[in-house]
Amino acid sequence: MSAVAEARPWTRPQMAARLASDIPEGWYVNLGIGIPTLVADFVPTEREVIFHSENGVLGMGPAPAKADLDPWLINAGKQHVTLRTGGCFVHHADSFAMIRGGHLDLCVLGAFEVAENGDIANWATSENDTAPAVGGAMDLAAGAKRLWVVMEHSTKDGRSKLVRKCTYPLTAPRAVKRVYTNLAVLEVASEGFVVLDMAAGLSRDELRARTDAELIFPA
Amino acid sequence: MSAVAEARPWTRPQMAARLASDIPEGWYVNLGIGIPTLVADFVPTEREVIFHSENGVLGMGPAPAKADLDPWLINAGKQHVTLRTGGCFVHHADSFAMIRGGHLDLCVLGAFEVAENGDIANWATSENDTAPAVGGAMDLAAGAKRLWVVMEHSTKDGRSKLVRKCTYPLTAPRAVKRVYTNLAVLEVASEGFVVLDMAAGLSRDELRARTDAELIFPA
Amino acid sequence: MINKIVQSMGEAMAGMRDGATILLGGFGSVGQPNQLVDAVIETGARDLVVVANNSGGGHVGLALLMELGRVRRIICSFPRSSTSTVFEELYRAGKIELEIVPQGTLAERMRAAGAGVGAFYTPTSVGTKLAEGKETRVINGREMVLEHALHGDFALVEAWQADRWGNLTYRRSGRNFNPVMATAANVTIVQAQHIVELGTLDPEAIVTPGIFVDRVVHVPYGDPAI
Amino acid sequence: MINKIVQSMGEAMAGMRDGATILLGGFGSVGQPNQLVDAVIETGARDLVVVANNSGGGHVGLALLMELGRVRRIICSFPRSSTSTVFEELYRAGKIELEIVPQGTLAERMRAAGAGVGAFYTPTSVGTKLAEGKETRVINGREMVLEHALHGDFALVEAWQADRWGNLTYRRSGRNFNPVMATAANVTIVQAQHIVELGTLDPEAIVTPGIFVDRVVHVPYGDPAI
Repeated sequence: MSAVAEARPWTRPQMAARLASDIPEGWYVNLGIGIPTLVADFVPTEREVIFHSENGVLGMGPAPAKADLDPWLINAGKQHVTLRTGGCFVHHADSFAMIRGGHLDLCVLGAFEVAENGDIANWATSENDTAPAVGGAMDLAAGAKRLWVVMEHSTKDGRSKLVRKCTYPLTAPRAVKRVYTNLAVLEVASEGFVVLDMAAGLSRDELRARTDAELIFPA
Repeated sequence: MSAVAEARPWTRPQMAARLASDIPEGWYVNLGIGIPTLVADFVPTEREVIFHSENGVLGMGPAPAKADLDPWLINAGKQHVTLRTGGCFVHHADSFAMIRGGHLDLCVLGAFEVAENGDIANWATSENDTAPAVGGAMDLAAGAKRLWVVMEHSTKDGRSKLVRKCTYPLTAPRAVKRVYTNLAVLEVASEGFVVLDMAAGLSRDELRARTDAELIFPA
Repeated sequence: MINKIVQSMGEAMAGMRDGATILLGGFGSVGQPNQLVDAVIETGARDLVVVANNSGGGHVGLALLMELGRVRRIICSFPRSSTSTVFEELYRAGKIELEIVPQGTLAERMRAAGAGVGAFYTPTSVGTKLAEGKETRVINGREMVLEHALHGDFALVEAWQADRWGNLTYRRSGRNFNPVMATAANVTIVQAQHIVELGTLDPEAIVTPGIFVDRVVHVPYGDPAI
Repeated sequence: MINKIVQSMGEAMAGMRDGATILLGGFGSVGQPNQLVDAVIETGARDLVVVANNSGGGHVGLALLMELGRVRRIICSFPRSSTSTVFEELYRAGKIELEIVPQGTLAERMRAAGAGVGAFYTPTSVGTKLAEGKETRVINGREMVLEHALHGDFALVEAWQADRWGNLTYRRSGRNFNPVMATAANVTIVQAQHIVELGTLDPEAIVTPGIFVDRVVHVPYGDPAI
């Protein structure tokens, strides 16, 4: 663990910024609750990326200034938001038609675990969670063209959230394409996680030590 | 046949008017092509009946005066129509959601044959009709809360169009609730056609002679 | 003259009964027909099945209906929030049944009900415990799960504008589940902020055509709480 | 800056290819993207599958495309009209395949494709020869037939207004199949009567959100023929 201390893990805003830099203009993107929500802050306004919210908002803009707050306009996280010029409103069935129909270029979610085969678990913390809240997570994970996960590399008690096999109930099997953590950016490939990028000062062995899954380093 | 000559069969406008008198205010109604289209003319404007057309027009009004014709507004029969105050436009999937979802109180269609169990045949004139045109007939017959048929009692060559069993390909089984012909108004009941009304001067025996199906005359 | 506007909550609630399935619009603080829920409480109906995205918050609306012991079962996608304590206590005490449905599947099941579709195959929830025991089949190379139409006896809807034919518009994210639920119930009851003359609403911009609406009551409650 | 407006029919048709399935909007004389069909003719693509409500009329648009021998198969609800002689001759001569689909099932199959629903059960056509050989099941006491999603490689759409994000409105009964088809194709190409500035269209009244649209070409052809 001490070796990792020398490394400089990315902060949450840095993780969000790193992910945001990979979103090209013109994509339709749904951002989940938590770190994913931060991503929008790092897409420069001149790069037009169209954000979708499950509750029927397409073309969502940033949080309003207090004085401009519209009580009729919230996102799926129940936060007040704005609508960009060119945005529009649809009902829930049409909103999820966009999701399920594969019209979103990207969905970004947080997760409890991501497995090396792309399985994601992000909605229930145990099989015995009696009243788990799924919301739109399963629709998004199954429906978007790409699913990227942004999350801490490890749990608070130090267990890797990148795993060989998920232990928590799945949100969707084989759905994740890419993972952004505080330590690395990883692509899900047929043989395991391919490391695309690492936090400064982190060695391959250190990353392996922190990761409970197969890691592949491109030549 | 000579006995029938003494009877006074209803004209097409009379058939349409007779049917129209049975439509209460507030019903949502789809009228098929042919005699059914005439029905709208006999609903007084002060009795609000809302006409639906498959191509996404709800609240259809009568044909426009030549000078007021709107080239952008047609009905399912490809005729130019008007929109009543309070009407609206929807797309085809939503329009047929209204039909299939049982939201129309009534659909009125023409038919080649209606069987005593309510089967209707109105879209193809033989099993060998190679390119028959079904349009929205099957959706309407299966979807509306009530299906009434308005048609001549007999074919041009004198065969009854009310039959024990349809010989033409079905549009929908057990769908018709009521039939308005030039000779009678009949309700489809489990035991056969119940005669609700007859053209003036027509005897029960004459109607029986003209009908190739079970007829029941209420006491 | 068609007039779906009713003058009292009593008229709006006609036919409400024990055991009814109620579709309840709204998402978060927006588009919630809270005054109609209060009216349901007034009717005394119990043993209700409620379909809503959430399981209520605080001690008002759906949460109050549950607190009064009137809800037998809730069908929702997200029964957890910082203020959903009423539901959570009832659920832990075994006093309420819960069916969790993914949010998009919930919307689509009601859309199917409104559109006369009996059931449909969706990729959502395949391979998860929410698909356990459900029929699946591979369509076009993709495994899908069979989901059935979800009908209501009543839908409670919050709209922005309504006319006497029951044509409706919504306000921004107040739209949410409301137009979908309006199509999926035997009786659709609307509380509208504004009652407008027939002909006021643009025929190209009516979101819920009156064919889906049975009763409208004027409830100009103003803006949702922030 | 997102800009889906293209300046030429050539750009609009990029990727058009032999064997493509084309969803073709329009109903009767209204909402027909005839100029886009002319552009398809220009590409030379053949062996096409066309999904449309009708089978074309006269010797223009779809009828011309068929007359040129470029359509292998047509999927439609109503292949007969007083002016559909081109189709009828080709069909009698065995030079074109036909799949008849009830109009509502046709719309719903494309809606399903756009919404990611693989297949659905509908009561339409049960007990008729159009359901022969199809799987059926009884749902809620009613027999229903299984129908599959119908995807297009391209959708050709006629709209009234469009902005650079591809948001669309339609004009009266010009709406018809257009918004449904726009959701159901890999590439949706729009001919719009009016190109408007972003922000001109009311966010509450956009019928096709730009997410479903790939390319827009300005075709101010005026009113449909009467």
